[in-house]
Amino acid sequence: MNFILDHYNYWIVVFLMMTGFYIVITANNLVKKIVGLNVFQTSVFILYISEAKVSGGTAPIVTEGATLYSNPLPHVLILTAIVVGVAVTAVGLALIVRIKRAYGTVEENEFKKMDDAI
Amino acid sequence: MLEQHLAALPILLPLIAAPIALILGRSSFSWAFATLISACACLFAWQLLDLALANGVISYEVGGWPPPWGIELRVDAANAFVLLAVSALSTLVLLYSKDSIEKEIEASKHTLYYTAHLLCFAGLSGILLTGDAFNLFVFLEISSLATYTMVSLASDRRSLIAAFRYLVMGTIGATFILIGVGLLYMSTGTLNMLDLANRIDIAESGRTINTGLAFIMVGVSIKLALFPLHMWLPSAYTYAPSAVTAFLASTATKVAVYVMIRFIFTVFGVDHVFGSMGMDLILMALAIVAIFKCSYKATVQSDVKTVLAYSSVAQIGYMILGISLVSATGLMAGLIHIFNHALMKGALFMAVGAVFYRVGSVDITAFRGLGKQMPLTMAAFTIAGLSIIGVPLTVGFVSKWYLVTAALEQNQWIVAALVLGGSLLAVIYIGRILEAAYFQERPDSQNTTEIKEVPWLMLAPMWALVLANIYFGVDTSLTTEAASSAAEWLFQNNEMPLGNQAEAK
Amino acid sequence: MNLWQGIEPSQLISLSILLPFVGALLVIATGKSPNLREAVTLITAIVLFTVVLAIYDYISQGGEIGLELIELFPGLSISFEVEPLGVLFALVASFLWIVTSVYAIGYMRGHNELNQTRFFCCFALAISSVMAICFSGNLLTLFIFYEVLTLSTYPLVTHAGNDAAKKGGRIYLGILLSTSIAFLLFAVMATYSLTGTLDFRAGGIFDDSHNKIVLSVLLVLFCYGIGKAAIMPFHRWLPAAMVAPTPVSALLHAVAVVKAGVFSILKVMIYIFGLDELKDLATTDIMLYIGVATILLSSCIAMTKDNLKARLAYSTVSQLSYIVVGALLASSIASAGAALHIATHAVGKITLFFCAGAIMVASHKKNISEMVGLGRQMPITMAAFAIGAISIIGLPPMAGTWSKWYLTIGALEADKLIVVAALMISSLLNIAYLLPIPVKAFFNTTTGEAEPWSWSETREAPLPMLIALSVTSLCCLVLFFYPQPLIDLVNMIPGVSTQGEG
Amino acid sequence: MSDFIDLVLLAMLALTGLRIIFLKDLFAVVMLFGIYSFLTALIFINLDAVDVAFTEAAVGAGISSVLMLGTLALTGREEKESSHSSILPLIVVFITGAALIYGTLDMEPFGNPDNPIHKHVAPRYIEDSPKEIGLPNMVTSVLASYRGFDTLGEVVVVFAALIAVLSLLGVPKEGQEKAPASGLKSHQVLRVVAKLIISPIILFALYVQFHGDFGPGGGFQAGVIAAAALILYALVFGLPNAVAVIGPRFLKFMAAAGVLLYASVGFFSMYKGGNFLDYNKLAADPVAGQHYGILIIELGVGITVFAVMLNIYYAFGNQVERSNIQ
Repeated sequence: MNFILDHYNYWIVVFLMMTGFYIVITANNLVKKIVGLNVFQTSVFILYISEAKVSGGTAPIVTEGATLYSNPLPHVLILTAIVVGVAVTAVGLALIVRIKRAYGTVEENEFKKMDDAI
Repeated sequence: MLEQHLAALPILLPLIAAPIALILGRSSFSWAFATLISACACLFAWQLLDLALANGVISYEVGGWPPPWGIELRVDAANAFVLLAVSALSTLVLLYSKDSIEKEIEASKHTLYYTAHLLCFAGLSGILLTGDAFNLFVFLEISSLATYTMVSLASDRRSLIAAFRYLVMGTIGATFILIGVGLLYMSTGTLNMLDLANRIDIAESGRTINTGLAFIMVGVSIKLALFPLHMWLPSAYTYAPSAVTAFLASTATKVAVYVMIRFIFTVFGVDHVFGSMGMDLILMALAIVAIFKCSYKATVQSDVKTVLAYSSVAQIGYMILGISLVSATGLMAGLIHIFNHALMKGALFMAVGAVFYRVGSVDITAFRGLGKQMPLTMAAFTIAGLSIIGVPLTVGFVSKWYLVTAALEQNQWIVAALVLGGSLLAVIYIGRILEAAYFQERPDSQNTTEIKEVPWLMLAPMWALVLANIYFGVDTSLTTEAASSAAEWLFQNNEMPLGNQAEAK
Repeated sequence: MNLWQGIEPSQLISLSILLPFVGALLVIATGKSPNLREAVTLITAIVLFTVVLAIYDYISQGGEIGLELIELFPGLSISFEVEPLGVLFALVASFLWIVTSVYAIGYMRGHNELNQTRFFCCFALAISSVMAICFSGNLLTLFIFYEVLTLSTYPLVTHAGNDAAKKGGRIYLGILLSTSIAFLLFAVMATYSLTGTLDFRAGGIFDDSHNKIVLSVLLVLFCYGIGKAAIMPFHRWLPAAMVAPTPVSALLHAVAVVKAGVFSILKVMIYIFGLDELKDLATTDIMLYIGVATILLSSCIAMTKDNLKARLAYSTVSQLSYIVVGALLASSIASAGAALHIATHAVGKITLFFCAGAIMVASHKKNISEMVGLGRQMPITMAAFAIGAISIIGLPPMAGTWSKWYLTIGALEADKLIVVAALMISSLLNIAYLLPIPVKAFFNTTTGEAEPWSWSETREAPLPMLIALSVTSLCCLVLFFYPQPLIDLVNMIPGVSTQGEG
Repeated sequence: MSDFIDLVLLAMLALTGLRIIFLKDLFAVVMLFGIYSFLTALIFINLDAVDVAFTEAAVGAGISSVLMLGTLALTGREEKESSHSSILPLIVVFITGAALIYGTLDMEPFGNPDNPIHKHVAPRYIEDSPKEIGLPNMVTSVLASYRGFDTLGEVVVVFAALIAVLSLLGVPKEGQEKAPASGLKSHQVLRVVAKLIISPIILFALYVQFHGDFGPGGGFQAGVIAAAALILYALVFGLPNAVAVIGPRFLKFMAAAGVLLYASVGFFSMYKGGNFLDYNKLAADPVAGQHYGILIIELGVGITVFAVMLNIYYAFGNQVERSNIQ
């Protein structure tokens, strides 16, 4: 029981990740693919932040009377990763806009038919 | 002063040059600037390799913080060697781009192209030199974003789809790496690669670490287009502008191969990955399937760029095969092939780009009769093609030689035979193109008088690579020395101290 | 040869390789003026021959020449070393290059071929790589120039540029390149990983410590990897290469290229395996009988061919296997016969090809059935053809006698009666497919059937061609009466002797 | 208590994720994603990661959602039925998930202060950074100083995204005639409220920018918030009006300048004899040097992020306007 209590957080995060991953590979609509990618990445962020948590600790900002702080390093990494995520999202969406203009659709199976896929 | 910062300069120069190139605005200014910067970086890479061969490891603490608290740049023979190939290719491709890009990308986007190229180069250098697992992820994303941009710059609408697929696959790969790094960090508390290697404790948290290993390997495999995760590569290479393909084919996947080498040998340790996890067998099987499946696919394509793209996947198979042989010779063969394949594919894609420049198509039918009309381009294509096949006195032969030697050393006779068998397929797919170029007549419908040699600025870098193909095929001392000492370093790296950790404590 | 006395012997090797190479460059440079270009070719050929003679001189006095060029891999360099077998081959090739150049000038002009500069250039390159093969000091060097030879002759094979030439070229390159990469390179590297060296050594580099089964496999790989030796079933490239202009067929596909193949086999057998080791291998006999089968089968195929060049091509396939068989008999006499056969078959077969080319230029006839009665109009050509044919068959007083003699003795000594029988039958077959041609040309003028063509317009071929074919047919005679220099040379090969083992 | 909140939030996340899979209405999908981000931000707060929560809320729920909605306006909001089977993806996902679960089996208990992750590198950040850097917010210390190179990389990633979007979509031309349809002219209330609210937002951005050393915040969050202010302006008053205030060309320069400003700190410290980004060398007193360094690089981050986010919005907005006109 203790084992479950100690790990349930990670397991739910794994579930969330896989939800995002599933959306990425199955979505036919490109926008939804990008949403899936974001869900996937966001869940990974939760994994990192969960690692950083210290029970009974506080946010890693020096405060009077606090002795236990949570680990600041994963926070830093995830700050960076969030930014990377939004950058990729912006590029992906820009590509989608162009694809819509060039093909008239953003459904994968539709434009696959238009060009001979390799 | 330069000496002190030598390890950081190949990253910083292009990184800073990118925004400046954007500000410069005019196409020719930013071209000249980017080329100059890339050439400087190449020079520094050369010095770095020299230094690394003489002194072993060079450690540079960014921000003055000792590792593992700060980020460390760590240069040894292995990454300096790959960096030299990447920076040299970047310079040559930039020289080549000027005319090629004018034809394939609309004028208003030239500056953006050069900026993206510099960013990509900076990202690749960063991936190579960094000694920090998370920093690697950041640079990976820089280079990836720049790559997606460059692929999508082509005027063919299919390039958009190719770029989007590449983006989705690439991001999945990067996220996998992120997960893997997270798991490693979780069980060790550090991000520095060398520190990770020291602190990985299989007995204590083996399952977490092995999962991290698996995720990193899968993520890197997507980036390096290891069969069967290569699906993004052929379309991206086919529809990207020619100069971009030449650059990517000769650098991006190679850098990813290096990352794989780095994680296997430096972080996890060869005994664990190959010994107890048995990953050598998986890699070897995938590599061999890649060699044959993709070489075969290359023989049935009609678009020459696709042919070469599939050939790239097959050639990556050779590199991975070298790694999977678990010996210093095998690793060395892989490293040499990274360098050599960059030379061959760079020249080949440049030649194909030259054909596109004049003929406007890269279908195999467009190559008909070009042997007469574009003799220099096709001669370059021929020599580089022979190199891919592995004809003696070219670099391809050197790679194949070491690979087969390594296989025989391990008594893997069948693998050795398969390697040589794979080159027979290369004979077919290169032969088809050469035959079209030299022995088929140009269809009358096209105005043949218009097709002439490309400008010298495209020919010069192409021929520089071709000559390098021959030079390094005959005088193998530089490549052999660098690759073998790199391989030795990687095999015995565990004894190396971690930066200046001792003094810091 | 006083001409080269001042030069360091080891430089003679580089000179012999560089000369044709420089010649090739000069040919390109002088391509605009045909006279100059051909003069360059001829002069280069003559100078090369004197260089080879100088090497011969030096070697026959017991000198040793070696040259290490570049270290390609650690411990493995491109290196050259002169030994008697190589000198023999080099002498033959460089001498016949002079003759062929004379011939080619007549042929190419008489035939109004296009791209003559490319032709002469590639020709010189091919000779350059042949020289390198002759003097190669280790297997790696041999392999490298073997490939260079394949590639540099490819443009010559496809010279005509029509569909047939392309098809022929594809088969040529396909078979030679694939066998060399898949089998030969593999065998070379396996040898390296087994012994740690690739140097040619007297008595071979394998010894009893190596696994016999592995060596047996290697033997097969070497035999088939050297596709230029045209052992069945990898012989298809040779007839396919006959689409090339006749001088190419003559020098390259009767002499240089195919001989480079059998030369490599001899060299591997003598200097890598060692004749003693060879005797103990299980596959030696298998390959031997495949060689015998090749001799007989290709002779039979030759009989069915009406195209003169095709018939000669299959005859070449058959004759090459003589040499392979000679090498695989693993007896010193048979090896001597095999080495001699390189020279004697070369002069004989080149004469026949010269004649075929002369007939084609003069009368545009390619098929044997159309050559009836030709002897009247082209007596010199057909006489030379007869001499060449007799030499190939192995009848005195022609050069071919000697090599066949030693081969037969070797086979007897090795107690391989089947081989002896095969040699005899093959000689009969040779008679059957070669002799009728001159016989019909001279004597069979009244067949009764009305001939759809008339010979009234046909004259002898241009003078350069006549000179060339006279010279080579003369050689056939001369080598019968004065074989001693060649025999001496052959006897200098370690472990090989015309006197037998004792 | 905190664990319970955590569990509830995670459950809500799982539900949201599952709903996204099955919804075909993309507008709802994007909205759900916004919710997903917000819930994540809440979890982050609950896990003591305030800086990250701040960023996630601004980026995931803010910028990302806005960009997605902009894209939807161009591509349509219905996902069509897909034909390919979903068994193979399910297997792939299942295997990946199983591998991860397998990996968790050896993990240390959640939140345990003795986990190796808290033992090796982190203690120095927590114990020494207030002395070495002199800032109470350890996240800022690590972000800007210890791992300043990562952050430079992050800024370059943002810059690379700008290059990508510019090359794909281009930017609106400056000084073009005002399109009649743009903006929300009829909503007077909105216009008034917007006018009132925009300047406080910018003020708040400045506060976040410079207060990041002490509390949650920093250049990145500030940049996003400032960009949000102008995006609001563009939404209410029309894109051409916003372009007239700050033009895309100027933003391009700003983006480049931010990166260069960041890097110049590094080069200056190289000039002073230290390594790249070694702030200790910037002033006689190392701690003061750290202060200057962090201040300037945070400014660089803020400038670049603001310029890039706004410019990307311009690029998308421009596409939407063009399609509206058509």
